Amino acid sequence: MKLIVGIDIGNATTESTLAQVDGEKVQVLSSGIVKTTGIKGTKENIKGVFKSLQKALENCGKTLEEVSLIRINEAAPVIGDVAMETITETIITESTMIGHNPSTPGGIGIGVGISLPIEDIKKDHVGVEVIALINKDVDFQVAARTINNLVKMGVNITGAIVQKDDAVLINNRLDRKIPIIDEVLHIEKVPVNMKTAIEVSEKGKVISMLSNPYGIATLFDLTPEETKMIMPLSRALIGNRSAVVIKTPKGDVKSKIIPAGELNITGESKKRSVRVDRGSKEIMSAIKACHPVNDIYGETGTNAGGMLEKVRVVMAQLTDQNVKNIKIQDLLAVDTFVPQKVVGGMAGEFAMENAIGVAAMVKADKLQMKMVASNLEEKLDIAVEVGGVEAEMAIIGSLTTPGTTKPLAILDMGAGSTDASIITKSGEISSCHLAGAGNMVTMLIDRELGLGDFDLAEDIKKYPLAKVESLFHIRHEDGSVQFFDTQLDPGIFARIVILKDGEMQPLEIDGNIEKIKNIRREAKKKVFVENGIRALVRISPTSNIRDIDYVVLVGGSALDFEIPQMITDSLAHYGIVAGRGNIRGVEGPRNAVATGLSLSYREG
Amino acid sequence: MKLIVGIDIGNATTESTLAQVDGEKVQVLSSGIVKTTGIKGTKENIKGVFKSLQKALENCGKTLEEVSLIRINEAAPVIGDVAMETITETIITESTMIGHNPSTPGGIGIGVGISLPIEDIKKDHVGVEVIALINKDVDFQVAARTINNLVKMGVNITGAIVQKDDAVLINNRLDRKIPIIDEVLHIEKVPVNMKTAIEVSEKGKVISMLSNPYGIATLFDLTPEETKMIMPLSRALIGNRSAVVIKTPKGDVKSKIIPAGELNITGESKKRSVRVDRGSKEIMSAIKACHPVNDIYGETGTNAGGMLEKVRVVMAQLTDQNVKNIKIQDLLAVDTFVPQKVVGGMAGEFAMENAIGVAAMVKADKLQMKMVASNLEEKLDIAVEVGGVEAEMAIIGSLTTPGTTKPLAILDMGAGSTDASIITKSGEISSCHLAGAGNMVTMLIDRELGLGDFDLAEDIKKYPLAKVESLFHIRHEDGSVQFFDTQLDPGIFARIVILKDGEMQPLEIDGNIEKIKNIRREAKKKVFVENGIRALVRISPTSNIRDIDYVVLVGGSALDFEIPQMITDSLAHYGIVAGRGNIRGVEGPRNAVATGLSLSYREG
Amino acid sequence: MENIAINIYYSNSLKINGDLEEILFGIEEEGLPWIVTESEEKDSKVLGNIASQSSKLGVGIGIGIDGVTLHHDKLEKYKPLFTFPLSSMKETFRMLGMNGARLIKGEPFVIPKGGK
Amino acid sequence: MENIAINIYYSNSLKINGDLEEILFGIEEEGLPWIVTESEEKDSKVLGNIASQSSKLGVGIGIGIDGVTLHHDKLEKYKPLFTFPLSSMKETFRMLGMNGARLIKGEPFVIPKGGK
Ligand SMILES: Nc1ncnc2c1ncn2[C@@H]1O[C@H](COP(=O)(O)OP(=O)(O)O)[C@@H](O)[C@H]1O
Ligand SMILES: Nc1ncnc2c1ncn2[C@@H]1O[C@H](COP(=O)(O)OP(=O)(O)O)[C@@H](O)[C@H]1O
Ligand SMILES: [Mg+2]
Ligand SMILES: [Mg+2]
Repeated sequence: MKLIVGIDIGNATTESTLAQVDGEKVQVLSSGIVKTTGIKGTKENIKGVFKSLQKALENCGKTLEEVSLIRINEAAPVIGDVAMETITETIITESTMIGHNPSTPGGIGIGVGISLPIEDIKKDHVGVEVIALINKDVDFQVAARTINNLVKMGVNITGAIVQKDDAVLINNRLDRKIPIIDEVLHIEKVPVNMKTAIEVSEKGKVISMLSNPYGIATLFDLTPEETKMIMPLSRALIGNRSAVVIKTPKGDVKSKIIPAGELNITGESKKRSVRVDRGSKEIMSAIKACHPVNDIYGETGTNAGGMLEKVRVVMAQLTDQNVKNIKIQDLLAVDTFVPQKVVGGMAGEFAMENAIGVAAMVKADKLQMKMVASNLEEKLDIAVEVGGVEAEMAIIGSLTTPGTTKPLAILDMGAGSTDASIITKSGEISSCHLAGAGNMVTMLIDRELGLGDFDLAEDIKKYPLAKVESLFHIRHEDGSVQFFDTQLDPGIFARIVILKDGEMQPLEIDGNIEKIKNIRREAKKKVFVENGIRALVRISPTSNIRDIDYVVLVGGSALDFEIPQMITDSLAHYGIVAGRGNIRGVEGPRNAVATGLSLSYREG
Repeated sequence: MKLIVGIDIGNATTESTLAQVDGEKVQVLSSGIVKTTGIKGTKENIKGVFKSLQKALENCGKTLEEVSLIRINEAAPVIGDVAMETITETIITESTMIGHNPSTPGGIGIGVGISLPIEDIKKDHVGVEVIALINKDVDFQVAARTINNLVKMGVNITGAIVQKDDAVLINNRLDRKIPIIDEVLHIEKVPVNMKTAIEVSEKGKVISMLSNPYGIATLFDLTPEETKMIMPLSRALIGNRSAVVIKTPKGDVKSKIIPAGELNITGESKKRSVRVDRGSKEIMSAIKACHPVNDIYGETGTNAGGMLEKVRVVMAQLTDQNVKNIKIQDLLAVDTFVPQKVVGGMAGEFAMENAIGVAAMVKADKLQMKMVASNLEEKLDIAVEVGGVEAEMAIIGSLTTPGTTKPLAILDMGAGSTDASIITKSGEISSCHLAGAGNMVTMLIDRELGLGDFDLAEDIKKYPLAKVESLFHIRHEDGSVQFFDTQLDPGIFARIVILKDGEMQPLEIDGNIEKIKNIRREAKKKVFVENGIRALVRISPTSNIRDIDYVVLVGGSALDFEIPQMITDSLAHYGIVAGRGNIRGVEGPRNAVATGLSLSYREG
Repeated sequence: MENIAINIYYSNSLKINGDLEEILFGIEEEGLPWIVTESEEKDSKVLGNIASQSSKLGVGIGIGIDGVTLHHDKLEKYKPLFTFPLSSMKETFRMLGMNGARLIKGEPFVIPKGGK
Repeated sequence: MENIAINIYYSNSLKINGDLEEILFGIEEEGLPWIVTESEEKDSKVLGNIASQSSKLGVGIGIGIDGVTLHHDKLEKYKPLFTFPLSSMKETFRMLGMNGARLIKGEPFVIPKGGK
């Protein structure tokens, strides 16, 4: 009878499994989990290993002295990184449109006229249709009085553009109501003396005239050629509640495609080049065609080149290698939309631009687990051995999930990569490593919501949302309501919050819960459903995914409250039983490798 | 100088355009629109024609006596119909699961035990884990007292299944809390003396154990083979807040694929067969391959056969022809999910089943417009002529939209079919008729929401939504709020309503606005974006959609508040200017054919 | 400070037991707390009005000698949301309580038969 | 029946003009009505409390000799949602009015600087 412990040093967590060995019989007693200290495969890991072991010992009341052997994993030498580039850009040259949605515009309807600062509208304009420009120095009462007087004089004021948040106030004081757009920050950029059209729709509706090219053509008497020119403009206004279009001689709105460059994929036997702006589908099929991939380069001087170069530099630093030796051996590309400020906008408009997100997987040198082992042995004065390859140990551990049997595949969904392995009926194990996992999901959420805050995006990924509907209650994302005895912080009133460990963390995002939930769920699907299928096709002995019967999901991302169910659902189409692992019937998707390390121990 | 009128008798509306002719000069004076009376192409139309003409006359102060000529359209002899069939079915044999979501379950967590009616739990069960079944005759106070006593006696009550809505009440009175599922209508169907697991999750979260096949395997000690069997069961429970799984010897949940049969497409030169359950993509590519299509048949004795037979019978009745002469010349297939009651469910569970919706287009005999013309002449004592082919007239009318020029294509989006025509620079016109338009969208909304009410679905299609958030205010689907001076009807409190002509029409649908909005928008995209592209490819002289510059959207469905913008957006990818028509700069997308009929008049 | 709850005011010539207790059960099953207060007042509408005014959630129930009411503090005194006679069925009282809770939770009412 | 509005109670030793009028403008721009009532009371918290209690929307503003408050009928009397001194900037008063309306509309507050 002796006590051994399997320890799995992962990128994120260090897990251990304490077991009692009695001849052939290995019986697990307890487990421990802590954050990994330092980069995986370095001396810094030892602190974490010690703490993790300590936890396992505590959990079953044993002491360090009783342990006679530590088995650590031979880590898969792969690391991943993520990047994203936009491939379209909306540019307004000379001001021709204001596409923003002030929360309180004034009036309803369409107004067309010549743009003029309110102080410049005079007798000369009697009989002329005029859109008044009202800057922040003009008090709204003065503005309303002036407009009323001008209208009495015979000037046909058909609308107004206002810098401050005064639209309703002005409109309420007008004898004849007009559509008014307010909160136009850069009103000084609005061209003067130009034909201008304003549209404000009812609450709950969207504009229909200015978002239609023929609507603009009607209002401005455009020729067919001119109508063609304003097409991107009307398109950019689709879905707005209010908008302004101004016709200037050279004004234009362009939806420019940024030359994103090419990806050059060198496979063992094939080479392919693919333009990044052709989208993820083409990129992924080129990568599939080149399998197995030796390296992927981006065209130098382009966004694609820059993106992959960045990955390469980070990887070189992390693994302490020369940049030239870093080879990208898998890449996951995903199409997305990201909000970008419109260049030349007058009211801080944003446009949703096309973008491509990539995750890259790099094979590093063999990690120095032997070194870690001897270091550890020295420190603890206990025998330490490198017990087995990570992929094999994970399979052995996963097979302790109730309801599984050989042949079995596992998907280890971590932060940087999705690793898959398979064990055949006769016990042969093979595995592969794919780019793209938890960090990729987090990046997509971060960028699609325009947060610029990885940690916040990580929380949005992991926790459900709620809306603070009053000072005393919230509504969960499933529609259920929860009340509080004490008043909630006014700072979170009417905000969407993340429910993290009993706390409410507000998001500074306008819009509704469903939109954020959708982005969150789509990001998870784009990465893990895609990668799950990619991985299984690659490791299936027949290359046919349908020939796999059981799939167990393990790793940190298998803890997610949605991802395992998405994979269960998508693999069901292929007749596969897939679900979150439950190592030894108690650990959930954690501890597979550590369990494998202790269970695979054989005396002698 | 004389007065003429163009009248367009459509399936849904009869539109007229009154014009004054002075030599070469035709000047439009006014227009009229009324509902079509009777089926298009029959004598019954005359009443509508008269009313429509009357309106136009009123609008410009002229009298019937002044009119010297009526020009009516030569109608395109096409009619369409829609149908839908589910292709999967969820069946529970012997009760094995309860997958419903009572709004107020009790407790939180997982409980496993033997199912027993509460009145049958005895001393014998001391030490045994038991799930209590509580039917509606047992008062909740009695139930709670009984459970407390049993637990004191040593019976391990781990959960309860309750017929009435009493879960919270019972749980609040228990000394030891347990998960409780209530509102199980058919509690008598729950098998007794079987191993049962209950899971209830926190507010705002979903179950994770019973929706995972390995979770069920863990709770029930299943073999890998048994785990494979319960796969559809765990999948059906994904997304629930609560669930029950019961292991019975022969119990099973099957997600059966209904043999939907084949569609046999006979083209002029090619033939294709395609299985309906392979989905819309394969069906549509088979139809494309067979173009031009002579007829489409469904395999007799299958759902596909029945579906097309139904269409054929309706069309035969409408056009007064023999069923055998009805040829289906185009078909639009769309994949969808529809809610269906689960066969064998115990709590009225619904499952989302795969379904295929089809619209079919049938060429009828040439419609009897000549007959209508002579009838009309007799009645009104005014000269009546058939003025021109509908497609050509529509183009001539559409060209009055500001910003358009030849070459121009139009999409006439009606109720039954989407008709496209194109005029080249030199003035040649060609056209095509595709299955699928407004009625198809309405059917998809109707079925996906499980309404069974075409008129209600039609309203959901046409009007924006809002949620009644208190007795005094509503929130529009764009998030804006509207207050009311007087209390709103309690019957619409907390309901989603359609805002139709200033009235609030409540929907009897649970769930949130976003879900309904999504279904509405997806239905519109599936039909009109798909058909728009299909139609343009077909009429493009080069078969390349990019060679079309201008597209004008007309017809009833172009009035929609979303469809034109969806098409504008999707065709922008091909560099096409597309938007809702604005006939003569004033009519919007209406009156194209009638305008064409009067403008194309030439004296002599 | 008073607690967050649906307030129930009842006439002191009545007792809250038997079928009337179902009102409390309806609120409880929906997951909300209630506070019961005895009053000299006999009119159910007035009782409901006082109850709702004093409720932190703005919802009150009045049980008077003329019947029961579900009231909201933004409604006029003599126009409660629902009114039922004391002779109503047990199920009606349960639903009245449920609806009080649903008014707060923003969930559609179960519309009981026989009310007005 | 009183009207649907944000109620504003102010001390009769003050006049609602100049910068204080901005409170009304803030409410108006957000699309809600207000009702102004003069009172003997001088304390802004008490005024805010009375105002909110009497508002059909449950939101009141108190303008006292010690400052201005935004109050809600479900808050404790001496714990209004926001409090500002009478010496605040014009913009602050406008925002106070806007926030009163937003509290009702369920839209996030513009958080004015200098309040507590
Ligand atoms: N509760 C959770 N829900 C969702 N994702 C999680 C959760 N916990 C950890 N993760 C994700 O798991 C990933 C880390 O997985 P892990 O297996 O620990 O990493 P590695 O294998 O790279 O060491 C991260 O992307 C993290 O966001
Ligand atoms: N305001 C509207 N919004 C959306 N759809 C509409 C609107 N008005 C009519 N429709 C749709 O237009 C279709 C009828 O179009 P119409 O051109 O009148 O038919 P047809 O050409 O078949 O006579 C119907 O499907 C109807 O639902
Ligand atoms: Mg404003
Ligand atoms: Mg319940």
